[in-house]
Amino acid sequence: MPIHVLFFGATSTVTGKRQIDVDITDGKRAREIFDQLIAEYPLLAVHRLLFSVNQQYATGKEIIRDGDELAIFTAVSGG
Amino acid sequence: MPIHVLFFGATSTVTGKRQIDVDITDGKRAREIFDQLIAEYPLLAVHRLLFSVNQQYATGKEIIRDGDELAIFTAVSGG
Amino acid sequence: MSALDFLELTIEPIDINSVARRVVPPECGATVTLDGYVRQFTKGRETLHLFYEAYEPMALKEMEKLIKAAKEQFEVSNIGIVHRLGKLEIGETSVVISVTSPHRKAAFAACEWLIRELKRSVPIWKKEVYADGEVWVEGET
Amino acid sequence: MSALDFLELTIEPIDINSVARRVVPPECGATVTLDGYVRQFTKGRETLHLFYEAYEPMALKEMEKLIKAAKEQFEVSNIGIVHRLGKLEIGETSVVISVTSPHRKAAFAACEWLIRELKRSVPIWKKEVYADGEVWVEGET
Repeated sequence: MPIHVLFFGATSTVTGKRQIDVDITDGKRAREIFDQLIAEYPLLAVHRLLFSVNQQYATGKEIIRDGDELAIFTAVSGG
Repeated sequence: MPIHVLFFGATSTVTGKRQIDVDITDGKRAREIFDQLIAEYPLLAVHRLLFSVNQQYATGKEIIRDGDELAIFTAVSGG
Repeated sequence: MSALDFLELTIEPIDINSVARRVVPPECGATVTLDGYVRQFTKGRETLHLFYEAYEPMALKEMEKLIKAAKEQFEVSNIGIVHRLGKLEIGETSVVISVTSPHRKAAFAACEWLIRELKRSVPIWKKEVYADGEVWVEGET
Repeated sequence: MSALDFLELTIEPIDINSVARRVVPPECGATVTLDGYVRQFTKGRETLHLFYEAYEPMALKEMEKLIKAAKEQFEVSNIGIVHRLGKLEIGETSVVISVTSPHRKAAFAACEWLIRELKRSVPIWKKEVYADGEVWVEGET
Protein backbone atom coordinates (compact mmCIF):
# COMPACT_ATOMS: atom_id res chain seq x y z
CA MET A 1 0.00 0.00 0.00
CA PRO A 2 1.28 3.47 -0.87
CA ILE A 3 2.14 6.16 1.66
CA HIS A 4 3.68 9.59 1.16
CA VAL A 5 6.79 10.92 2.87
CA LEU A 6 7.57 14.63 2.67
CA PHE A 7 10.90 16.42 3.15
CA PHE A 8 11.48 20.09 3.91
CA GLY A 9 14.46 22.42 4.17
CA ALA A 10 17.63 20.50 4.98
CA THR A 11 16.03 17.05 4.62
CA SER A 12 14.80 18.01 1.18
CA THR A 13 18.31 19.15 0.22
CA VAL A 14 19.88 15.96 1.58
CA THR A 15 17.48 13.60 -0.17
CA GLY A 16 17.16 15.74 -3.27
CA LYS A 17 13.41 15.21 -3.00
CA ARG A 18 10.33 17.06 -1.74
CA GLN A 19 8.25 13.91 -1.56
CA ILE A 20 8.61 10.18 -2.05
CA ASP A 21 5.92 7.59 -2.25
CA VAL A 22 6.74 4.35 -0.48
CA ASP A 23 4.98 1.06 -0.81
CA ILE A 24 4.70 -0.68 2.56
CA THR A 25 2.85 -3.56 4.11
CA ASP A 26 -0.15 -2.57 6.20
CA GLY A 27 0.21 -2.22 9.98
CA LYS A 28 3.83 -1.05 10.11
CA ARG A 29 4.82 1.41 12.78
CA ALA A 30 6.05 4.85 11.75
CA ARG A 31 9.45 4.24 13.38
CA GLU A 32 10.20 1.35 10.99
CA ILE A 33 9.47 3.49 7.97
CA PHE A 34 11.52 6.40 9.21
CA ASP A 35 14.46 4.08 10.03
CA GLN A 36 14.25 2.53 6.58
CA LEU A 37 14.43 5.95 4.94
CA ILE A 38 17.35 7.03 7.12
CA ALA A 39 19.15 3.85 6.03
CA GLU A 40 18.38 4.75 2.43
CA TYR A 41 19.53 8.38 2.81
CA PRO A 42 22.28 8.13 5.45
CA LEU A 43 23.03 11.86 5.29
CA LEU A 44 19.70 12.42 7.06
CA ALA A 45 21.27 10.99 10.22
CA VAL A 46 23.69 13.92 10.37
CA HIS A 47 20.75 16.11 11.38
CA ARG A 48 18.60 16.26 14.47
CA LEU A 49 15.38 14.97 12.98
CA LEU A 50 11.74 15.42 13.79
CA PHE A 51 8.96 13.27 12.42
CA SER A 52 5.30 13.71 11.73
CA VAL A 53 2.40 11.48 10.76
CA ASN A 54 -0.62 13.11 9.19
CA GLN A 55 0.61 16.58 10.14
CA GLN A 56 1.04 15.78 13.84
CA TYR A 57 4.37 15.29 15.58
CA ALA A 58 5.02 11.57 15.72
CA THR A 59 6.39 9.36 18.49
CA GLY A 60 7.20 6.59 16.03
CA LYS A 61 4.63 4.23 17.54
CA GLU A 62 1.87 5.25 15.12
CA ILE A 63 0.51 2.44 12.98
CA ILE A 64 0.64 3.54 9.37
CA ARG A 65 -2.36 3.10 7.10
CA ASP A 66 -2.96 3.40 3.39
CA GLY A 67 -2.50 6.96 2.16
CA ASP A 68 -0.96 8.34 5.37
CA GLU A 69 1.24 11.41 5.04
CA LEU A 70 4.56 11.19 6.88
CA ALA A 71 7.30 13.81 7.02
CA ILE A 72 10.92 13.96 8.10
CA PHE A 73 12.45 17.34 8.89
CA THR A 74 15.06 19.04 11.02
CA ALA A 75 14.42 21.02 14.19
CA VAL A 76 12.35 24.01 13.12
CA SER A 77 13.82 27.49 12.68
CA GLY A 78 10.92 29.84 11.96
CA GLY A 79 10.31 33.12 13.73
CA MET B 1 9.65 89.34 40.59
CA PRO B 2 7.42 87.48 38.11
CA ILE B 3 7.11 83.73 37.85
CA HIS B 4 4.84 81.59 35.69
CA VAL B 5 2.48 78.88 36.89
CA LEU B 6 0.97 76.50 34.37
CA PHE B 7 -2.16 74.34 34.64
CA PHE B 8 -3.11 71.30 32.57
CA GLY B 9 -6.10 69.04 32.20
CA ALA B 10 -8.24 69.05 35.34
CA THR B 11 -6.27 71.85 37.06
CA SER B 12 -6.77 74.02 34.01
CA THR B 13 -10.52 73.31 34.07
CA VAL B 14 -10.73 74.04 37.81
CA THR B 15 -8.83 77.34 37.65
CA GLY B 16 -10.23 78.32 34.26
CA LYS B 17 -6.65 79.20 33.28
CA ARG B 18 -3.79 77.66 31.31
CA GLN B 19 -1.22 79.94 32.90
CA ILE B 20 -1.00 82.65 35.54
CA ASP B 21 1.85 84.99 36.24
CA VAL B 22 2.49 85.58 39.93
CA ASP B 23 4.61 88.29 41.47
CA ILE B 24 6.58 86.95 44.44
CA THR B 25 9.45 88.01 46.62
CA ASP B 26 12.76 86.39 45.76
CA GLY B 27 13.88 83.27 47.66
CA LYS B 28 10.47 81.76 48.36
CA ARG B 29 10.17 78.00 48.38
CA ALA B 30 7.95 76.30 45.79
CA ARG B 31 5.72 74.84 48.51
CA GLU B 32 4.66 78.32 49.66
CA ILE B 33 3.65 79.35 46.17
CA PHE B 34 1.75 76.14 45.53
CA ASP B 35 -0.07 76.47 48.88
CA GLN B 36 -0.99 80.06 48.10
CA LEU B 37 -2.50 79.04 44.76
CA ILE B 38 -4.43 76.16 46.32
CA ALA B 39 -5.84 78.66 48.83
CA GLU B 40 -6.82 80.91 45.93
CA TYR B 41 -8.39 78.06 43.92
CA PRO B 42 -9.72 75.74 46.63
CA LEU B 43 -11.22 73.32 44.09
CA LEU B 44 -7.63 72.30 43.27
CA ALA B 45 -7.46 70.57 46.65
CA VAL B 46 -10.15 68.11 45.54
CA HIS B 47 -7.56 66.52 43.29
CA ARG B 48 -4.42 64.53 43.94
CA LEU B 49 -1.89 67.10 42.81
CA LEU B 50 1.59 66.91 41.39
CA PHE B 51 3.95 69.85 41.12
CA SER B 52 6.86 70.80 38.94
CA VAL B 53 9.48 73.51 38.88
CA ASN B 54 11.22 74.22 35.60
CA GLN B 55 9.80 71.04 34.05
CA GLN B 56 11.07 68.73 36.79
CA TYR B 57 8.90 67.09 39.44
CA ALA B 58 9.14 69.27 42.56
CA THR B 59 9.50 68.35 46.23
CA GLY B 60 8.34 71.81 47.28
CA LYS B 61 11.70 72.71 48.78
CA GLU B 62 12.97 74.37 45.62
CA ILE B 63 13.90 78.03 45.99
CA ILE B 64 12.09 79.97 43.30
CA ARG B 65 13.94 82.50 41.16
CA ASP B 66 12.92 85.18 38.72
CA GLY B 67 11.28 83.72 35.61
CA ASP B 68 10.94 80.17 36.95
CA GLU B 69 8.21 78.01 35.42
CA LEU B 70 6.03 76.17 37.92
CA ALA B 71 3.13 73.84 37.18
CA ILE B 72 0.30 72.22 39.11
CA PHE B 73 -1.40 69.18 37.68
CA THR B 74 -3.21 66.00 38.60
CA ALA B 75 -1.77 62.51 38.57
CA VAL B 76 -0.95 61.80 34.95
CA SER B 77 -3.12 59.60 32.72
CA GLY B 78 -1.28 59.21 29.44
CA GLY B 79 -0.67 55.92 27.68
CA MET C 1 20.28 58.14 23.80
CA SER C 2 21.64 56.39 20.72
CA ALA C 3 21.03 57.56 17.16
CA LEU C 4 18.14 55.11 16.83
CA ASP C 5 16.35 56.07 20.05
CA PHE C 6 13.59 58.59 19.65
CA LEU C 7 10.71 60.19 21.43
CA GLU C 8 7.94 62.25 19.95
CA LEU C 9 4.67 63.90 20.72
CA THR C 10 2.45 64.20 17.69
CA ILE C 11 -1.04 65.27 16.77
CA GLU C 12 -0.89 63.13 13.63
CA PRO C 13 -2.06 59.48 13.51
CA ILE C 14 0.64 57.04 14.58
CA ASP C 15 1.71 54.21 12.29
CA ILE C 16 2.87 51.33 14.51
CA ASN C 17 4.86 49.79 11.70
CA SER C 18 7.01 52.84 11.21
CA VAL C 19 7.69 53.19 14.94
CA ALA C 20 8.70 49.54 15.23
CA ARG C 21 10.96 49.83 12.22
CA ARG C 22 12.80 52.99 13.27
CA VAL C 23 14.45 51.31 16.25
CA VAL C 24 15.89 48.40 14.31
CA PRO C 25 19.69 48.11 14.27
CA PRO C 26 21.39 45.73 11.82
CA GLU C 27 22.45 43.26 14.53
CA CYS C 28 19.04 42.81 16.18
CA GLY C 29 16.36 40.43 15.11
CA ALA C 30 13.28 41.18 17.21
CA THR C 31 11.23 44.14 18.30
CA VAL C 32 8.62 44.21 21.01
CA THR C 33 5.95 46.85 20.59
CA LEU C 34 3.24 47.95 22.96
CA ASP C 35 0.46 49.98 21.49
CA GLY C 36 -2.36 51.57 23.41
CA TYR C 37 -5.47 52.81 21.71
CA VAL C 38 -8.79 54.40 22.41
CA ARG C 39 -11.19 51.96 24.03
CA GLN C 40 -14.83 52.10 23.10
CA PHE C 41 -15.95 51.01 26.57
CA THR C 42 -14.40 51.78 29.93
CA LYS C 43 -16.15 50.14 32.88
CA GLY C 44 -19.22 49.69 30.70
CA ARG C 45 -19.49 53.35 29.75
CA GLU C 46 -19.22 54.25 26.08
CA THR C 47 -16.48 56.69 25.12
CA LEU C 48 -17.20 58.83 22.05
CA HIS C 49 -13.67 60.05 21.72
CA LEU C 50 -10.62 61.00 23.75
CA PHE C 51 -8.54 64.09 24.05
CA TYR C 52 -4.89 63.98 25.19
CA GLU C 53 -3.05 67.01 26.51
CA ALA C 54 0.62 67.17 27.51
CA TYR C 55 2.93 69.49 29.35
CA GLU C 56 5.00 69.06 26.24
CA PRO C 57 8.55 70.12 27.16
CA MET C 58 8.36 68.28 30.49
CA ALA C 59 6.76 65.22 28.85
CA LEU C 60 9.62 65.02 26.38
CA LYS C 61 12.16 65.30 29.22
CA GLU C 62 10.41 62.56 31.20
CA MET C 63 10.25 60.29 28.15
CA GLU C 64 13.95 60.81 27.59
CA LYS C 65 14.63 59.93 31.25
CA LEU C 66 12.62 56.72 30.83
CA ILE C 67 14.61 55.71 27.77
CA LYS C 68 17.88 56.34 29.60
CA ALA C 69 16.73 54.44 32.70
CA ALA C 70 15.48 51.50 30.61
CA LYS C 71 18.77 51.27 28.77
CA GLU C 72 20.62 51.17 32.09
CA GLN C 73 18.37 48.46 33.54
CA PHE C 74 17.77 46.23 30.55
CA GLU C 75 20.06 44.96 27.80
CA VAL C 76 18.25 46.62 24.95
CA SER C 77 19.54 48.22 21.79
CA ASN C 78 17.03 50.92 20.94
CA ILE C 79 13.79 52.36 22.18
CA GLY C 80 11.18 54.45 20.43
CA ILE C 81 8.24 56.12 22.16
CA VAL C 82 5.55 58.09 20.35
CA HIS C 83 2.52 59.52 22.12
CA ARG C 84 -0.40 61.05 20.30
CA LEU C 85 -1.98 64.32 21.48
CA GLY C 86 -5.23 66.11 20.66
CA LYS C 87 -8.50 64.47 19.71
CA LEU C 88 -8.49 60.72 19.11
CA GLU C 89 -11.31 58.66 17.69
CA ILE C 90 -12.19 55.16 18.95
CA GLY C 91 -9.56 52.64 17.88
CA GLU C 92 -6.86 55.20 17.15
CA THR C 93 -3.42 54.60 18.59
CA SER C 94 -2.56 56.78 21.58
CA VAL C 95 0.89 55.46 22.35
CA VAL C 96 3.47 53.18 20.79
CA ILE C 97 6.59 51.92 22.56
CA SER C 98 9.00 49.79 20.54
CA VAL C 99 12.09 48.13 21.97
CA THR C 100 14.75 46.14 20.13
CA SER C 101 17.26 43.94 21.84
CA PRO C 102 19.68 41.16 21.01
CA HIS C 103 17.66 38.88 23.31
CA ARG C 104 13.88 38.93 23.20
CA LYS C 105 13.49 38.59 26.96
CA ALA C 106 15.05 41.98 27.67
CA ALA C 107 12.87 43.67 25.04
CA PHE C 108 9.69 42.27 26.61
CA ALA C 109 10.79 43.29 30.10
CA ALA C 110 11.87 46.78 29.04
CA CYS C 111 8.72 47.45 27.03
CA GLU C 112 6.53 46.39 29.95
CA TRP C 113 8.52 48.57 32.34
CA LEU C 114 8.39 51.56 29.98
CA ILE C 115 4.62 51.60 29.56
CA ARG C 116 4.11 51.25 33.32
CA GLU C 117 6.52 54.12 34.07
CA LEU C 118 5.16 56.28 31.25
CA LYS C 119 1.71 56.01 32.79
CA ARG C 120 3.14 57.03 36.15
CA SER C 121 5.48 59.85 35.31
CA VAL C 122 5.03 61.45 31.90
CA PRO C 123 2.85 64.58 32.21
CA ILE C 124 0.10 63.72 29.74
CA TRP C 125 -3.60 63.70 30.58
CA LYS C 126 -6.52 62.00 28.96
CA LYS C 127 -10.03 63.42 28.76
CA GLU C 128 -12.79 60.92 28.08
CA VAL C 129 -15.76 62.36 26.23
CA TYR C 130 -19.10 60.62 26.71
CA ALA C 131 -22.54 61.32 25.25
CA ASP C 132 -23.47 63.04 28.53
CA GLY C 133 -20.28 64.79 29.57
CA GLU C 134 -16.52 64.57 29.81
CA VAL C 135 -13.97 63.69 32.48
CA TRP C 136 -10.26 64.33 32.85
CA VAL C 137 -8.91 60.96 33.91
CA GLU C 138 -6.61 61.05 36.92
CA GLY C 139 -3.83 58.52 37.29
CA GLU C 140 -2.96 56.36 40.25
CA THR C 141 0.37 58.11 40.98
CA MET D 1 -10.40 30.43 18.49
CA SER D 2 -12.52 33.58 18.72
CA ALA D 3 -13.66 35.57 15.71
CA LEU D 4 -10.72 37.95 16.19
CA ASP D 5 -8.01 35.30 16.45
CA PHE D 6 -6.21 34.51 13.25
CA LEU D 7 -3.22 32.75 11.84
CA GLU D 8 -1.74 33.08 8.40
CA LEU D 9 1.15 32.11 6.25
CA THR D 10 1.83 34.61 3.52
CA ILE D 11 4.35 35.30 0.82
CA GLU D 12 3.37 38.98 0.79
CA PRO D 13 5.09 41.63 2.95
CA ILE D 14 3.58 41.86 6.43
CA ASP D 15 2.24 45.14 7.76
CA ILE D 16 2.69 45.10 11.54
CA ASN D 17 0.07 47.78 12.00
CA SER D 18 -2.65 45.78 10.35
CA VAL D 19 -1.80 42.65 12.35
CA ALA D 20 -1.86 44.57 15.63
CA ARG D 21 -5.18 46.16 14.72
CA ARG D 22 -7.01 43.01 13.68
CA VAL D 23 -6.93 41.54 17.19
CA VAL D 24 -8.44 44.57 18.89
CA PRO D 25 -11.78 44.03 20.62
CA PRO D 26 -13.83 47.05 21.78
CA GLU D 27 -13.18 46.41 25.48
CA CYS D 28 -9.39 46.12 25.33
CA GLY D 29 -6.93 48.94 25.47
CA ALA D 30 -3.50 47.53 24.73
CA THR D 31 -1.83 45.23 22.28
CA VAL D 32 1.61 43.69 22.62
CA THR D 33 3.30 42.83 19.35
CA LEU D 34 6.45 40.90 18.68
CA ASP D 35 7.95 41.26 15.28
CA GLY D 36 10.92 39.37 13.97
CA TYR D 37 12.79 40.46 10.90
CA VAL D 38 15.71 39.58 8.75
CA ARG D 39 19.00 40.39 10.45
CA GLN D 40 21.82 41.73 8.41
CA PHE D 41 24.43 40.09 10.61
CA THR D 42 24.27 36.79 12.48
CA LYS D 43 27.34 35.98 14.55
CA GLY D 44 29.30 38.51 12.49
CA ARG D 45 28.43 36.92 9.14
CA GLU D 46 26.52 39.01 6.64
CA THR D 47 23.23 37.64 5.39
CA LEU D 48 22.20 38.69 1.87
CA HIS D 49 18.67 37.45 2.21
CA LEU D 50 16.57 34.72 3.81
CA PHE D 51 14.24 32.10 2.50
CA TYR D 52 11.48 30.61 4.66
CA GLU D 53 9.78 27.33 3.89
CA ALA D 54 6.90 25.73 5.79
CA TYR D 55 5.13 22.44 5.99
CA GLU D 56 2.09 24.60 5.47
CA PRO D 57 -0.91 22.53 6.63
CA MET D 58 0.97 21.29 9.70
CA ALA D 59 2.33 24.79 10.45
CA LEU D 60 -1.20 26.17 10.45
CA LYS D 61 -2.36 23.38 12.78
CA GLU D 62 0.55 24.01 15.15
CA MET D 63 -0.11 27.76 15.14
CA GLU D 64 -3.74 27.11 15.96
CA LYS D 65 -2.68 24.84 18.84
CA LEU D 66 -0.44 27.60 20.17
CA ILE D 67 -3.26 30.12 20.10
CA LYS D 68 -5.55 27.72 21.94
CA ALA D 69 -2.90 26.87 24.53
CA ALA D 70 -2.05 30.55 25.09
CA LYS D 71 -5.69 31.41 25.62
CA GLU D 72 -5.97 28.64 28.21
CA GLN D 73 -2.84 29.74 30.09
CA PHE D 74 -3.09 33.52 29.91
CA GLU D 75 -5.99 35.92 30.31
CA VAL D 76 -5.86 37.32 26.84
CA SER D 77 -8.60 38.39 24.47
CA ASN D 78 -7.24 37.79 21.01
CA ILE D 79 -4.14 36.58 19.28
CA GLY D 80 -2.92 37.07 15.74
CA ILE D 81 0.06 35.29 14.22
CA VAL D 82 1.35 35.90 10.72
CA HIS D 83 4.48 34.26 9.36
CA ARG D 84 6.04 35.21 6.06
CA LEU D 85 7.30 32.57 3.64
CA GLY D 86 9.51 32.67 0.55
CA LYS D 87 12.36 35.08 -0.05
CA LEU D 88 12.85 37.93 2.42
CA GLU D 89 15.20 40.85 2.06
CA ILE D 90 17.17 42.32 4.96
CA GLY D 91 14.89 44.21 7.34
CA GLU D 92 11.69 42.60 6.13
CA THR D 93 9.32 41.23 8.73
CA SER D 94 9.34 37.44 9.04
CA VAL D 95 6.83 37.04 11.84
CA VAL D 96 4.34 39.14 13.75
CA ILE D 97 2.53 38.01 16.88
CA SER D 98 -0.03 40.40 18.37
CA VAL D 99 -1.88 39.80 21.61
CA THR D 100 -4.60 41.90 23.19
CA SER D 101 -5.73 41.53 26.76
CA PRO D 102 -7.69 43.45 29.37
CA HIS D 103 -4.49 43.62 31.46
CA ARG D 104 -1.17 44.41 29.85
CA LYS D 105 0.78 41.91 31.93
CA ALA D 106 -0.99 38.90 30.41
CA ALA D 107 -0.45 40.21 26.88
CA PHE D 108 3.29 40.57 27.47
CA ALA D 109 3.53 37.10 29.03
CA ALA D 110 1.45 35.44 26.30
CA CYS D 111 3.33 37.14 23.46
CA GLU D 112 6.69 36.08 24.90
CA TRP D 113 5.44 32.51 25.38
CA LEU D 114 4.02 32.37 21.84
CA ILE D 115 7.19 33.40 20.06
CA ARG D 116 9.23 30.94 22.12
CA GLU D 117 6.86 28.07 21.37
CA LEU D 118 6.48 29.05 17.71
CA LYS D 119 10.24 28.76 17.31
CA ARG D 120 10.13 25.34 18.94
CA SER D 121 7.15 23.69 17.35
CA VAL D 122 5.84 25.29 14.16
CA PRO D 123 7.32 23.49 11.12
CA ILE D 124 8.92 26.41 9.33
CA TRP D 125 12.57 26.54 8.29
CA LYS D 126 14.85 29.42 7.50
CA LYS D 127 17.62 29.35 4.93
CA GLU D 128 20.30 32.01 5.31
CA VAL D 129 21.91 33.05 2.06
CA TYR D 130 25.44 34.47 2.26
CA ALA D 131 27.79 35.76 -0.43
CA ASP D 132 29.61 32.41 -0.33
CA GLY D 133 26.84 29.91 0.22
CA GLU D 134 23.63 29.11 2.01
CA VAL D 135 22.59 27.21 5.12
CA TRP D 136 19.31 25.77 6.34
CA VAL D 137 19.20 26.88 9.95
CA GLU D 138 18.36 24.14 12.42
CA GLY D 139 16.52 24.94 15.62
CA GLU D 140 17.33 23.96 19.17
CA THR D 141 14.31 21.64 19.59
